Amino acid sequence: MKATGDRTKAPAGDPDPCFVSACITEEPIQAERLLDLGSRADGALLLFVGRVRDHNDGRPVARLRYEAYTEMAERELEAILREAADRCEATRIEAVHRTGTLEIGEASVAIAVASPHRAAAFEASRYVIEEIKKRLPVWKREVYADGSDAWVHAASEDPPR
Amino acid sequence: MKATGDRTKAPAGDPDPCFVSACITEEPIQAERLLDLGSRADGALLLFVGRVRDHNDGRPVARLRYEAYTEMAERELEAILREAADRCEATRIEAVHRTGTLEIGEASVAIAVASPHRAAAFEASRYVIEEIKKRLPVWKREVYADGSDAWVHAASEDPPR
Amino acid sequence: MRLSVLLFAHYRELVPSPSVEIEVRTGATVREAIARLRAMPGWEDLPEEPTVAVNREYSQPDRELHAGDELALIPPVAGG
Amino acid sequence: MRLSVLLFAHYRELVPSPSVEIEVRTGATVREAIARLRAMPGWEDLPEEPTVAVNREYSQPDRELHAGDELALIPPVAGG
Repeated sequence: MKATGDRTKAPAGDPDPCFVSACITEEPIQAERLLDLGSRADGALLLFVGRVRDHNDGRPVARLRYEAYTEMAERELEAILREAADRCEATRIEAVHRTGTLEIGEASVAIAVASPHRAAAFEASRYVIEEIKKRLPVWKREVYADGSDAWVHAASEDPPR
Repeated sequence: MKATGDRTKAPAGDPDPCFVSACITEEPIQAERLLDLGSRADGALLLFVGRVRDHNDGRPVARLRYEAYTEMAERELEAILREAADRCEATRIEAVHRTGTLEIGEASVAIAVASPHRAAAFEASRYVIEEIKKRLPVWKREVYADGSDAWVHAASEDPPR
Repeated sequence: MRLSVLLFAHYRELVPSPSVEIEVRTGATVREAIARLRAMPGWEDLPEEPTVAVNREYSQPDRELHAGDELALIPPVAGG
Repeated sequence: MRLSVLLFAHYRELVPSPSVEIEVRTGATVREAIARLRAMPGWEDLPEEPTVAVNREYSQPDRELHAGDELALIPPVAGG
């Protein structure tokens, strides 16, 4: 899918506004590309990568399948990034969430924050991942070694009646 | 300089102990190499990169020169990583601090934490960078556009009498 | 008036189709639209008050709908 | 007994040499070694109680030294 949001580089002479970029994609996430985020004024870069683990709740997992309400997820992800930027004074935030089938070790989500100072980068990064877990319309299905599978229910949510 | 500390991969069948790697080096930091840290059990990877900013306290900076008490700094950095691992239940931590002359935008420090869960990764990463700023025997000299330079004194420290 | 309704993840497994068009009275609320859905044969297993999005934005049950709105039923999310 | 002393960063600019060997009494403390250093011509500008490391580990002023120890004077650090 296309990236939504603004440029990741500020125009010359206007270093203040935060530029965010949100993307939901079926393509593998290239986290190393996010290491270039930010400008010469950004002394801190924090990159969070969520990866598929080989187990969950003690049960071995063979792979995951992510489904998204893509159009809404991109919009919601961009809203989360803007909130993080407003709260934390980060200057650049880029986030990518993957959909489709992911093997163990593949990145499901990557969040990069560039900021003049480290405190803002840590706060913004943590805010974004916590809000993603609460609000992003994305669902995952665990596939087990025996070929069976099941939707993952977030522990903090009440199951629908 | 050589990397100190242990393997970054746990031996098969023994996923619990934390393995740390601390390095002080004159070579450019290749942060993207740290994205591979961790095992199939580590669902979270957090990479912090500190970069040389083009200004400090409102004054334009042309470049930085880092000096270290290298032998002690590697030992101290490894101690910090072990403390972070003990406090935060992270499973792999690798940190590199650069010395010598650094241009604007170059990485002065990189800290990677891999962990089964994200909370531990955020806590460990923040602990490591804060302790580095307090304890690592490393000093930086700012070089300004006009060629003059000055040692940077950490704001939180009392100047020596 | 006509609405399109989208279902995702495990909600899809409760009903015969992942999307449907329904007819509701002009000015109907989200709550009324859900009740209309649950009255259709095979759709009884949907929750009474699911989280919903209208036109790709989280919305409350008493929100009024308009012709052509896209109503989505959002199961508990599990991204990240 | 003999000790080697290392200086770093701005402490180097206060004294004639970035490292020096000094002779102190057996069982001397860090504090005594610093006083001995500051008594040398050209070394008066060193602080009275700098942060120190002995054998690459942060140490207190009353720590006893041993022959061959490496004493380092550590200015306020500024890494990261």
